[in-house]
Amino acid sequence: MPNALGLERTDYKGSPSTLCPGCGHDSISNQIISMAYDLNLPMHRVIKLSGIGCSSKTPAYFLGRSHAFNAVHGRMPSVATGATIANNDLITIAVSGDGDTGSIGLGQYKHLIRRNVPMVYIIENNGVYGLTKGQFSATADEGQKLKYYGLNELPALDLCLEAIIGGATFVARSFSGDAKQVQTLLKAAVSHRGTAVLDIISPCVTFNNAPDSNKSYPYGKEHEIPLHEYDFIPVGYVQEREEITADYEEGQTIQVEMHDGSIIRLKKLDKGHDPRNRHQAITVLEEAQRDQLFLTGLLYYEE
Amino acid sequence: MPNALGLERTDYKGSPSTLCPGCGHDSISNQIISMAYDLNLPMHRVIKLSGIGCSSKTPAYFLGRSHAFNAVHGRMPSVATGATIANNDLITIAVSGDGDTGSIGLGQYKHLIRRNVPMVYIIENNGVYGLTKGQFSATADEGQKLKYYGLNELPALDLCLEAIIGGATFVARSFSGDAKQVQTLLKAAVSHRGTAVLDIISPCVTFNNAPDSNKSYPYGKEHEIPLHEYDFIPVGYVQEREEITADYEEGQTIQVEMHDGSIIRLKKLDKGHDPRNRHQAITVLEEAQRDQLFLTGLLYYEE
Amino acid sequence: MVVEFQTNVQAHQNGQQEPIVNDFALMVATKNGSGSQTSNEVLIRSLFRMGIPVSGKNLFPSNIKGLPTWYTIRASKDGYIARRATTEIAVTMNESTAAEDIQNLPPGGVCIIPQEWKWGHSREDIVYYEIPVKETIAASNIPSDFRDRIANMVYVGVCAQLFGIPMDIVRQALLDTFGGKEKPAQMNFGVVERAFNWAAENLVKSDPYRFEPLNLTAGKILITGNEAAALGSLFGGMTVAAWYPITPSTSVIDAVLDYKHIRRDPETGKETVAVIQAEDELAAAGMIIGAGWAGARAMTATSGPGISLMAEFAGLAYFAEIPCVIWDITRMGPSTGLPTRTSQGDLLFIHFLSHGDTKHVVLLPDSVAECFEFGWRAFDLADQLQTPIFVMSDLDLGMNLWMSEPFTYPTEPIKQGKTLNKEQLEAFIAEHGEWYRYKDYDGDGVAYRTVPGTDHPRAAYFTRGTGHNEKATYSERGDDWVNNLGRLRKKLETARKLIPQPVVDYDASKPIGIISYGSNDPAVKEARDLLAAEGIQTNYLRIRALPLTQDVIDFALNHQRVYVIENNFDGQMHQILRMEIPQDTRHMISLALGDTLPMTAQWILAQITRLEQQPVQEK
Amino acid sequence: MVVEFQTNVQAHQNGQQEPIVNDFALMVATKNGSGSQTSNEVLIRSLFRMGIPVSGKNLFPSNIKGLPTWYTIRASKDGYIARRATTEIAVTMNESTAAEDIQNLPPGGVCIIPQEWKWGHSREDIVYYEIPVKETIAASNIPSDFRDRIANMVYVGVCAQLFGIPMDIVRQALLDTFGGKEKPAQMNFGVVERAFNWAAENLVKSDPYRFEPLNLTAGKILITGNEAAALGSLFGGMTVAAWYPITPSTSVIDAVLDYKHIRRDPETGKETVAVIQAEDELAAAGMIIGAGWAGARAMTATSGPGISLMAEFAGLAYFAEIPCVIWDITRMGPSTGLPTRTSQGDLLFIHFLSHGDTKHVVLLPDSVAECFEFGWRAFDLADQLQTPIFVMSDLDLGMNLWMSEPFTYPTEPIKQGKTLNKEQLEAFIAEHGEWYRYKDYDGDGVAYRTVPGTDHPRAAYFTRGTGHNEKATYSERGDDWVNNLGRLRKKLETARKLIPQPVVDYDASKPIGIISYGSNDPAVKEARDLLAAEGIQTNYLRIRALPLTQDVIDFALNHQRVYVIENNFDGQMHQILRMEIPQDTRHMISLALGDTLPMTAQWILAQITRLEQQPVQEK
Ligand SMILES: Cc1ncc(C[n+]2csc(CCOP(=O)(O)OP(=O)(O)O)c2C)c(N)n1
Ligand SMILES: Cc1ncc(C[n+]2csc(CCOP(=O)(O)OP(=O)(O)O)c2C)c(N)n1
Ligand code: SF4
Ligand code: SF4
Ligand SMILES: [Mg+2]
Ligand SMILES: [Mg+2]
Repeated sequence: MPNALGLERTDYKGSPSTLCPGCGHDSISNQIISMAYDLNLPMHRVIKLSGIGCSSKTPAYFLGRSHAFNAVHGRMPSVATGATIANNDLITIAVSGDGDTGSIGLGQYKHLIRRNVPMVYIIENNGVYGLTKGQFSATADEGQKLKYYGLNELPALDLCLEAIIGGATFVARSFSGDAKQVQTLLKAAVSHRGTAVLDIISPCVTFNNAPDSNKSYPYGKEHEIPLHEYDFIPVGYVQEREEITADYEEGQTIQVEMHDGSIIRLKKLDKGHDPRNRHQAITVLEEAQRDQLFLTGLLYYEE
Repeated sequence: MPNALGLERTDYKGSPSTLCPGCGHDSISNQIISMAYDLNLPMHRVIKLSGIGCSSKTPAYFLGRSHAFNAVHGRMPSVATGATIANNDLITIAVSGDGDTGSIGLGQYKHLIRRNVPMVYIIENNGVYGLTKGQFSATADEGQKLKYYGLNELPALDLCLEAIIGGATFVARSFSGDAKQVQTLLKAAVSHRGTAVLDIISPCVTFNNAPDSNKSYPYGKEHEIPLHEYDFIPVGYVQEREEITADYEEGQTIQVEMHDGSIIRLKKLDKGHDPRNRHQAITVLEEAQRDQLFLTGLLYYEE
Repeated sequence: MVVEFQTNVQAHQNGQQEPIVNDFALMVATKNGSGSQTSNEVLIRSLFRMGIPVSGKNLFPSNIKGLPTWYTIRASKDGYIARRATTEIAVTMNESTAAEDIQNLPPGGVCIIPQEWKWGHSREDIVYYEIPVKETIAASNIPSDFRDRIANMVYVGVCAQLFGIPMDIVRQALLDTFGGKEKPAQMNFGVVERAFNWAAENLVKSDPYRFEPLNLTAGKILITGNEAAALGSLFGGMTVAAWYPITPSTSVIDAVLDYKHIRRDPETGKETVAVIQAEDELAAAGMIIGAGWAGARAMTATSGPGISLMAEFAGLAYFAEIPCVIWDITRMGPSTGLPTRTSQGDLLFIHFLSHGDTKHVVLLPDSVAECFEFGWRAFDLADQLQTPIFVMSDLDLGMNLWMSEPFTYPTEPIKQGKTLNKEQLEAFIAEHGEWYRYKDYDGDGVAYRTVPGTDHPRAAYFTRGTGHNEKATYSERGDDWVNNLGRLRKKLETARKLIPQPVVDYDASKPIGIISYGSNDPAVKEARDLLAAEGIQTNYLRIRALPLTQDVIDFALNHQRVYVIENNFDGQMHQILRMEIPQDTRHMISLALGDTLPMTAQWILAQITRLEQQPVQEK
Repeated sequence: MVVEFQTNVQAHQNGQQEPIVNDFALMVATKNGSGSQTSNEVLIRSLFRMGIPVSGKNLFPSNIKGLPTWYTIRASKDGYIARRATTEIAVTMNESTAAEDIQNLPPGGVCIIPQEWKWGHSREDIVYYEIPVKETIAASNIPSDFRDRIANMVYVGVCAQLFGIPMDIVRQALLDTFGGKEKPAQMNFGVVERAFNWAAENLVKSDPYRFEPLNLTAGKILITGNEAAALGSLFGGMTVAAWYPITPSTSVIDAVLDYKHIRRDPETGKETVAVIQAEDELAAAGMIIGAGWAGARAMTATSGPGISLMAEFAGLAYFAEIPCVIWDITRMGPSTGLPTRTSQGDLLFIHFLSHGDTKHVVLLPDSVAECFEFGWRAFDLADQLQTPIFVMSDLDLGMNLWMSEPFTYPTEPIKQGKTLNKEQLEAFIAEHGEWYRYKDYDGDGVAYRTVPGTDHPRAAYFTRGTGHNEKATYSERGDDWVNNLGRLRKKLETARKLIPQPVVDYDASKPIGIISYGSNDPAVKEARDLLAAEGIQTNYLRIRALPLTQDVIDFALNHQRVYVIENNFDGQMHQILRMEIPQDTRHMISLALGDTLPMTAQWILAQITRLEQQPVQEK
């Protein structure tokens, strides 16, 4: 069914994804497509910018009729700033990864937020460097283990907390598998006049593989044991995976099992949370950090 | 009187300062000298590192018998990290400025803190770029005006808050003119096993000159008026200034007049504040931000 | 040098005082932070108003207050404005350097020094004038706050008296300096006059140096290269400037801030120029690349360390073919080096900036006039070539005051290059049945681009720093890669035609050629006259841009001997010339100064006469 | 190529099947993420165990799963291990590239392809073998989870049968590949054997290609250049490695992590090597500079984009004279370029890395053996010269498996250079009455340093990137600056003596010289044999380091014609040679490939034969 601009949803697609089947990033691209279609975004006024990484490849996979700029690793915020200031008629969608934003890009991320340049800034957060085959990023959980790189002894950066402290005016968190919530937040973000940060937990089905993760799921472990002694992974082998989805209610806390059997816990904010209260936003994020769970929803905004 | 190592206080000096008379940075160098002398620090085990800036010049002005490294602008944290890890027998004193740490260096600052590499990290914070003649840095107060560069419309970064959120294990703030407090905090910092952040407000007597600052002090303004019409400053002229000092009690809030008549407000933490309570530290810093005053003292630490 | 001072020396030796008029240099030694720059500017502006060709060089420390500063003012009836190694007159206001300053005076020199120092007359062969700085200030009843900052006006008055600058001229110059503000001008003038009169009553003129009115500066302007660059950029239609402060480039952006109002929208009165202070140079580069990609004319100004930090982004802009302009106001490197000393040491690095096979266009202005011209021309070239354009000025050109003909404003309309708007795109597709972002339709290596916001369903394309084919889609195919790099090379050939061509003064009869570039020009010109006086006739080619053009290579080959004169340590242009000339270049000799100071005619003269005397061998 | 395939082609054309033994190449086309690398490694290791000289090239995409990947295995009884452009045998397991893969087969070639595709026999002049991949897997009863990842073992079995690899050898190779783990090896072997037997029963061998045991690999090892570099660094006493992940350098640090246990403290058993994953390349560079300054042997490994980001720090290390080692495993640039394609495109940029007058030492290993040797030697040079040492390897050398003689471990003790400990400093001061950090006591441009922690009241000095005098105190004096840069230049002359000297094969009677470096070596050697067969005799000089040494220049001048062979687009070494040679170099021709793939003998052969036929002109 064509939208107000007479465009079909398929018109908002990009070229076929080359990411791993089941990668959370692809789900996000799909939600961007739906958002743009629903909101009747004129594609010629949209610009897509990204850094380098699997996540940063995704602008090729949505809004094929919008200009795109796949810049350099970790420094996209400055490029997006320049483009947005050059022509304030444009709608800027910036896509990055946790390595791109939290490791190499942390400085530019913080300064972008400080300038509050109008754009939707999406972090496709999987806690690893996907494209370089699974090193820890700055958002990897403390104590997490990876097959190859072993134990992560550093605390995880919370990019939402970083944003709020840094003066952000729109900060939300979601999970790639939660289509409904990602949708809603994307729509809110596009209409925000300032930098809108969306930190979306987006599992890497290939490298977030920690069979002996200290957070791993009992059942998951057991049903692996029998084959354990046989277990082998050919060099560079990537297993076909199903996308991980999660549909849950406001206020609810759920456990989502990752492909390696480890789990993450998500809690959806409810009416009780006032997103205009900066202090409250900071407080709940801190608590969530302590309880090792991810709070999802609109954490903070300022008109 | 020689200390336990048989060294006089003068042995802990460096070469004469080339900073502007009255510059807050020089007061800090003096406190570092006293601290090292009091604690009988063996100078051959101390290394001094800095970036680029007036503040970053100061390692030349204290502990002349310690190896020093005046590195590049904003990237000293990585150099200090490498040196400290190379030889964990060393006592690392890192000196930086607000531009060096908060603008160009923000990324490295945050990652240094995340790694918690053992060192005393001093920020000599004057809210401007002194050495390049007075542009705003990322810690300049929102709404502040400077003679040449006009109005600052961006929010000030609070480098203490940034540190705590980023996982710092020792965070304190002081004022360069408060010899006693700077002393005490320096001594605590040196004995901390991890990154000890000291954000010291250190007025730039030359470029923090905002005669029509929106925070300026009534009296200050008035007594300037008569000469106003004559007022001229020859290119590059720098007036001789007295160092600004401040001696006040725990719990007390004072107003300190800057040379240009503008004022800043300092509040000294008292027993009521539990520095081991991360949440409380964040909360009080937020409130202080709202009330436009600087909280001084040991804000947070973690054994 | 010998050559040059004979006259004075003789004059002195045979005691007779035949006057030396409008052809000497005066040096003021102070501590920085004392505000002496204002007094020195008053002196320069006074001479300029007297119609005497003049130039000033400020030698200041990388520090805010208390370290030695020297300001040299050269008056030259012959219109030479290059730095001169030696100055006949020293105003020594800095006790810590006085000894050395006096030592450096030539025989017959003059030393103006504060009475209160009670400085001994260590030299027989110079003239001393002791002046009462403190007294004069104390005597002139001005508010205490202002005494210190006005002290330097004393030597202005004394110099005016001794060397003949009329008081009304100084008064005018003061007003120029204080932007017409009467009150401060008045206050300062009071001190100048008092000193002037004191000198008249108390000093016996016993030196030969004199200023006399000429009319050689009529219609000319005094301006710094950085201001000229800013003005040129604004006239070039710049709408975005992103920067990070760094000496000696900061004043480029300061000037943009000062002048950007000239670009206000006539209707709305709104600002059209955005100036963003970035968090560092990586960000500044990223911002202008983003802006250039979005269709704006964007510029940044920086210096060596900033260029190093921009390396990765420079490669992106080169490979993704994004127009933008990067000014490098060079200072002395490597590393932080000497932030307040001049050099041309970034040339080689800029030309090949970034990893992989890259080669950039670099413009090399020689004067404030060319700083202005290249200011706007750089944007045209950036758009025409769809690539970052580097402009390499330096501290000497950028921060010192230079005399110049008024600037000629761009007459041609802005050259947008091959940027297709909606209609043009429509027409293009109609004609070619297609539009591929990176296809070389015209055989000049330059493809057609669109900018975001173009309301056409086929206007969009994907910009990337990764390998791509003509359609701008990602490709790992070797043939696509080679095809693309081949086109970029072709584009560089196109650049050779579009960039400013060398300025050549050639006469087949002369066996010796000089090649130079940038701010060395005044010194080279003066040196050529001095050489001619020595009977050494020279041709001269001034390179105005990289990549090198055939003319340069021909010039280098068409001489028995060629001297490549530049102000860096490694002779970087000489190396680039070697790279591009396969023939024997043993006759092409590198004269690389790189001693932290601006080039002088005396140095060139000394080098070339030496080498022309002895049989030439490889330097 | 013509040359090389005549035999096969003839063989095919006159229908007679004279066997081709141990002298052909096999290519496996799959999608990445399918795990085929393991199967290919099994094939390579099998041939290696058969004693057949073998080399493998992995052509993989910058992607994790689903894009085309090609793996070529070349067997050469003559011991040639360079890449070969054409492969006689194609195992086409990727339907999306099958058509092109088959197209690229030479006449007489072989195509092994899955039955289930029902692929038509588009070509008459090649042999098709259709194999039942799915069936074979289905038949072998293994847990469903494992079927997919084991599928590639089918073509291993078929190839073993067709080309004659004994099963027990494959079994061994499987164990090698799985690090001795019986169970997985067993499971995989089941599939291989089944495919092997199926082929015996169902395929009629109708191609001439055969592997036969030789004993040319006895005592040799198979290893990647990046592993060799890591091992070399550990043997060189590296204690700090700081890095940021980037293809193709990541596996250098991966190998450091794998092997660093060999450096455990014998007593305490504690790790002595710290590996820090930095937040980016700027930080990685800063960390090794800090570590080097503090007395550690510190290294980082990166690729093009990382080198660009390290530019400012490289200048600091150069100017402050701090030892450290930077490996650049080059990939195809400019910009992000092609992260998984090889090139030698960073050479020029590294040599002059950072603004100002800088020139760096660059080592150029040609083999895994030299990766190991330069791994430790780089640290000696860094300490001896007190400067950053760059080592430029590339993706081909770094990430592919290479056959090599076992490494010869450093016999000489570590060279600390002029680093004074407490006692030595005492003695030094006793002898000279002073110690100045940057004074050239020995006339070789290298001064004496101390490291933090030296318990001596006079050991400390101030390290800075700003101008300094011999005493390491800040100085803005021109003479101090010139003096310091003069010493650094002298140091570069000292470097010319200490760095690895070129490897030369020279015979005055031969008029043609070849100059090359790095991973081109195998292709050059093979090409020289092919050229000789064509009657073109060549000399060969392999540059092993920059700055260039006199031998190189002499070699370049002592030939009628010199070909400079390298794998970048602009002929960067050719440009550097031009810079350093003032004489006529029109006889020195640049052969720059830069087509994203490793150098081949065929390309060199084609270029040189072509150019030797036609009258030579400037390329
Ligand atoms: C300057 C630079 N350094 C390193 C790299 C290599 N690199 C490419 S992507 C990447 C990390 C990507 O991680 P993230 O941003 O989390 O994206 P993901 O792949 O996980 O979605 C790295 C280190 C690069 N491209 N450029
Ligand atoms: C890469 C680089 N960019 C810019 C500069 C110029 N620069 C020197 S110091 C400085 C700012 C210093 O400010 P701050 O750190 O606050 O120190 P302060 O002088 O105020 O004490 C700048 C921008 C530089 N040295 N290096
Ligand atoms: S590697 Fe991970 S992040 Fe990258 S595409 Fe695959 S699943 Fe996604
Ligand atoms: S400029 Fe400011 S910061 Fe620098 S020395 Fe002077 S007072 Fe201190
Ligand atoms: Mg990631
Ligand atoms: Mg500051």
